[in-house]
Amino acid sequence: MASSHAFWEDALYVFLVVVTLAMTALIFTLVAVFATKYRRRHGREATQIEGSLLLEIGWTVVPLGIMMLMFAGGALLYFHMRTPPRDAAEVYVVGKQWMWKLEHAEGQMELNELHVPVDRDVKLIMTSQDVIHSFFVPAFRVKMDVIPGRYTTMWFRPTKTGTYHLFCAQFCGTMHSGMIGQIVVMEQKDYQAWLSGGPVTGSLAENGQKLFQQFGCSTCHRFDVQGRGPNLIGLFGKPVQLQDGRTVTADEDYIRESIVNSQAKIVSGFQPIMPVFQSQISEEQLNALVAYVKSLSQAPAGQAGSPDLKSAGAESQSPQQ
Amino acid sequence: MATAAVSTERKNYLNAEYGIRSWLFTTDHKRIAILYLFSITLFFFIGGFAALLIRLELLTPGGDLLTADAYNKAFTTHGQIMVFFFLIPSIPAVLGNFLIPMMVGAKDLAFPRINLISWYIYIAAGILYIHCLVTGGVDTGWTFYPTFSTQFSNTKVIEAGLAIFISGFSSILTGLNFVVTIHRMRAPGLTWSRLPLFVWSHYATSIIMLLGTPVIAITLVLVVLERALNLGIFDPTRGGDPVLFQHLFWFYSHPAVYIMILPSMAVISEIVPCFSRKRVFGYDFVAMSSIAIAAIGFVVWAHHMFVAGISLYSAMVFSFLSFLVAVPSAVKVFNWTATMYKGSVSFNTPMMYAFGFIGLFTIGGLTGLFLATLGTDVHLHDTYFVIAHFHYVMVGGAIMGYLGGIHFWWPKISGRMYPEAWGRLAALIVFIGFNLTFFPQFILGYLGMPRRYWQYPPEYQVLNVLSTAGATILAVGYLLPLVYLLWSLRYGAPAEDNPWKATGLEWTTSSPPPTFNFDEIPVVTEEAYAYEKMPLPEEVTLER
Amino acid sequence: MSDSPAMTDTVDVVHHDRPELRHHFAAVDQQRNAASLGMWWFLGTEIMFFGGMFCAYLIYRRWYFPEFAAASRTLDLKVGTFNTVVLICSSLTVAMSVRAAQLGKRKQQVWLLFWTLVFGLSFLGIKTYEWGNKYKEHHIPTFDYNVISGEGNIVKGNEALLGITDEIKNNPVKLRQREAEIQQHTKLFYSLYFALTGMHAIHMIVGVGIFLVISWMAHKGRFTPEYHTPLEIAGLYWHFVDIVWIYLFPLLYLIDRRPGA
Amino acid sequence: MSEHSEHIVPARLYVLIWAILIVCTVLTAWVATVDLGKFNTVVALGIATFKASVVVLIFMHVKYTSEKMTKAILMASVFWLLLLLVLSLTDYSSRPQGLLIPSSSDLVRLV
Repeated sequence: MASSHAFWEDALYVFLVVVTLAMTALIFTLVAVFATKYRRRHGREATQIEGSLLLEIGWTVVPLGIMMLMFAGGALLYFHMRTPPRDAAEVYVVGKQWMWKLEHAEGQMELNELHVPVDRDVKLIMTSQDVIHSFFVPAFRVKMDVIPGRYTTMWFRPTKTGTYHLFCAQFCGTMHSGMIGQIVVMEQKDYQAWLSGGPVTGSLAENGQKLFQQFGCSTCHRFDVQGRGPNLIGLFGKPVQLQDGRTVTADEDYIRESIVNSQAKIVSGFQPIMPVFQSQISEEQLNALVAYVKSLSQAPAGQAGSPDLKSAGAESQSPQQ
Repeated sequence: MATAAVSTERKNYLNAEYGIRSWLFTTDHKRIAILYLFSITLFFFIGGFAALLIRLELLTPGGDLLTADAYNKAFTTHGQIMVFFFLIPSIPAVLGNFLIPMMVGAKDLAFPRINLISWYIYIAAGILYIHCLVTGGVDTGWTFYPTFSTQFSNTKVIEAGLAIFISGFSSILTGLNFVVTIHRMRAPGLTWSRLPLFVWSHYATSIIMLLGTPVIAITLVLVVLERALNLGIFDPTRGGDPVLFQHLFWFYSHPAVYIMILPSMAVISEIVPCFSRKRVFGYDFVAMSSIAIAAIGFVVWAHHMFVAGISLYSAMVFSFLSFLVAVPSAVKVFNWTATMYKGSVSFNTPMMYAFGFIGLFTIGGLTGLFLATLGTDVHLHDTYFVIAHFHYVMVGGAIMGYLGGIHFWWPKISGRMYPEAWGRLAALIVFIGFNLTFFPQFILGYLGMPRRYWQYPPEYQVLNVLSTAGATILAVGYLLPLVYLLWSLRYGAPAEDNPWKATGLEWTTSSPPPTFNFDEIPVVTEEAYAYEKMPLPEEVTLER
Repeated sequence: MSDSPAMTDTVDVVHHDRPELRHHFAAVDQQRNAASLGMWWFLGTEIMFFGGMFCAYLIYRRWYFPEFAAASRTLDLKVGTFNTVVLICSSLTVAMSVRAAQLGKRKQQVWLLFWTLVFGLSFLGIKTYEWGNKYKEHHIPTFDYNVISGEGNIVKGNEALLGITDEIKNNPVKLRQREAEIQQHTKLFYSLYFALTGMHAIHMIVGVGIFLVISWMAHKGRFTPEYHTPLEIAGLYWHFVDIVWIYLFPLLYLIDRRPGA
Repeated sequence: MSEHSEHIVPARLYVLIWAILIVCTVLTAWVATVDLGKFNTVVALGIATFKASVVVLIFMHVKYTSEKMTKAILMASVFWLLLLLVLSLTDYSSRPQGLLIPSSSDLVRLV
């Protein structure tokens, strides 16, 4: 029972299981008994029975009555689950192929991971950037589709600390099964400590590396295998062959333009699928990203890859085969 | 085994004409049924192969066998082929086509040429789908949900959508033919209350085909147009609503479940009385429950959308209506069970499948209640629980009924008896394999494993291994009938006209029947299932 | 369910002398009734076929009423009304030609069918003209679609309806945002307009094809007072297509034509 | 039960119906330009339904047919269409306003 919903959900579930077992046992027993007791024997004929109105009414009304109980219980619980309490802590969720981006009301950003305090109502306000996803935490017994262009909400109240699975339950493309993460339920004081971890500090390039993951750049611009976007290692300062035949040098301006207005110069051999980040990214963030991309080329070849790769590559969702 | 007294020289629909043209241009409903039998069997094994790939991939938590894209295409192919190219045409187009004219005492369906056209439409759709498959396939899942299908998938959505669009017309025309035949072609004296329950169920199925299929047809057209012309009808960033697609899709696709299961119930309603030597218990209720399922089945669709962002109020309405549709299904199960009471039950292969059907459909139906109940559906939706539930209905239900029916009418279709011992063995293997495959999936679902996952957390592995093991057993169970039924065509004992001593007009003609079914149009003077007047079949009377 | 006994009782009356009777029917009446019932069920299917699009139309019209109304005003009311009249005339000639067949008037029948084809083709011609205008106005989605400037500007004159107040007009950011919305939401209207009228036109083209065959059969004298089932069921189809248009006309052309509203 | 039992409608009735349909068409086009408030749509659909009924009853002979199935099929199809429309509307008419389509600018913050 990791959430307040889970108890009622399981209670309802057990009720349904009991009814199902009883009914299944009844039917199986009847079939088995009739099939053996009335199996074909020499000299005994079947007794013709047309039917019985009383029985028909009985096995129409009784199941209906039991099912109305299920309906009532399910509807009550559902109503409860769809009505978030007013004072719940709010977390904004954006689903995106194939990651979860979460932002606390206090401003903390998280990726594929959500830290929440125990025994506190949490309300998620969710939307998607591309296709329909579904935010599913099995341990909390909650699930809600995340739909582009509108908000859906869900809420839960964790009752036990621990780490729980977060799944995407609505098929969303190639790495649907990689769109997973975890919900970390912490004691109140641990949570406060985590919150006050404060904004990330570090060098510009390090911040850029974090942004590179946050914005999901690393899903396409991969370092380990050929992704849907060009590999950025060693890119800076090199000439780039464009689709329209031109060649440009990968300087700061080029990198900046490729982020802000990604459709302007398409690298030969790639599809124009990168989103336009204009007005969605601050100047500081841009600077950090450019610094990071530069850093991918500056370090000596041998090292440049490995440390960066590890962290950036690990985020890229596909558990390596 | 009684020696068949049938003269081998007698003209029947199989030896009336020879040559490929006599098959491809036939308008004989029985020959068209055979054409369907071959084509859907082909599709069954293509879809089954995809299922095998899925189960093998899921043997391990990592993505070891297939790439993610290949896996996504595999389950999409499995779903689309099994639903649109196997289950929906299976019993109606094979057994329905073969039997309905005979059961109503007619020489053919009302529109024999349209019947042939509908097979060609099916084949055209099938070829287009296979072309789509070999040139790249499609990865949207069988449900085609936008905005993935309309904007983000890089696969052949348009081609697959068109293939399914085309196959819909085959379904519509088949339904049209059945409805008109049942209304207009009944033999003298065959009133509605004397119709076999097989015909009643197919009548209900046909109504769904007629009134549901056009909606998915137009919905797929909209998806194709949206994808090709970038219209924005289902794109929320341009004012459209992706949930509208789900409404339109499930308006057909939920009733489509009843297109699959009602014909199977039709078969069971014939088999159980025959092997219990008894009139069916509560004929009127079984007949009317088919119609009730067809009607109520249309107003429950949004139970597929309880967490898809529909309104609270709407979810409650649809949950309530979903419970109503469970009642007629329960009525049927109770009546079949009661039919055996004080009967004279024998354990021939068709009856084995009927037992299997009743058991598995009971579980499948009852687990449906978990998904109709709003509170539990939130957790179980889109998990393996749903997969297990609908496989219990569509495989445990529909395919059990289909195999039972094929065995039951095999003597009539082929004029040969299948080997009984092999038949029982296969039925047993299918039952065991099926339960081993799908029962663990109920637990997986409750534990939270989402559907359509290429990789999964390692704690789910044990149950997945069980499921894959079951699937291999199931595969053997499905291959066995293919082998011994083909064997029986040549080596099986010649069948009598009525080997089961069953009631029904189809058993009054010869096996296999002549081209126009009856030498003389029969006149019906009594109700269906008058088993008190039938003698016992010879073979089984000697037991004990 | 009570229709059956009367029907089936007639089955044993056999007319072997009727050339149009197909082998598997016992009587001509049975064959005719089967054909007619089949066509009626098919029309039921057709209702649901258009129904899916009507459902989408209904929902988006509720959501984006101003945009739908403004876009609807760009359809030519006079041409639309005239086209409706043309289609109604074709329905009359179909009904009359069935009557002529019932009375055995072959020449009249052929002439009426000829006029049906003329009306049907005129309808399609006028429709093509209307679509052509939409193309010139850039109102066809994805083909240079533009409703906020140029020839096809639908904002001009509809400011009140579209909620473009002076406040919005004077705020370039808000104006641009509103215009983008108008551009997108009217596109939904036009998408559904072309889907619905296009699907209707496809049905018309199929109908014209059917009636070409029917006319040829009538010309050959195939239809007699005793047997004219093909003409009759083709007529049912034609009337149904007419009825679809009878609904499309107010739903697409007349969303809101009130002056000054 | 011979095939001559089918009803032959007088030509004058056909022409009368045709005239009514034309009048209704012109009427519906004209009345749309009159401000009736909410009732414009009701009137337009009312006239359309009247026209459709006349076509079904007279031109399609439903009024004269002894066949009950024709009417049953018609009613069933229209009823099914209404099921689709009405039950879809149970969702759309009761979605909370805030959950309709937010304008795209609201989402920018998140993206």
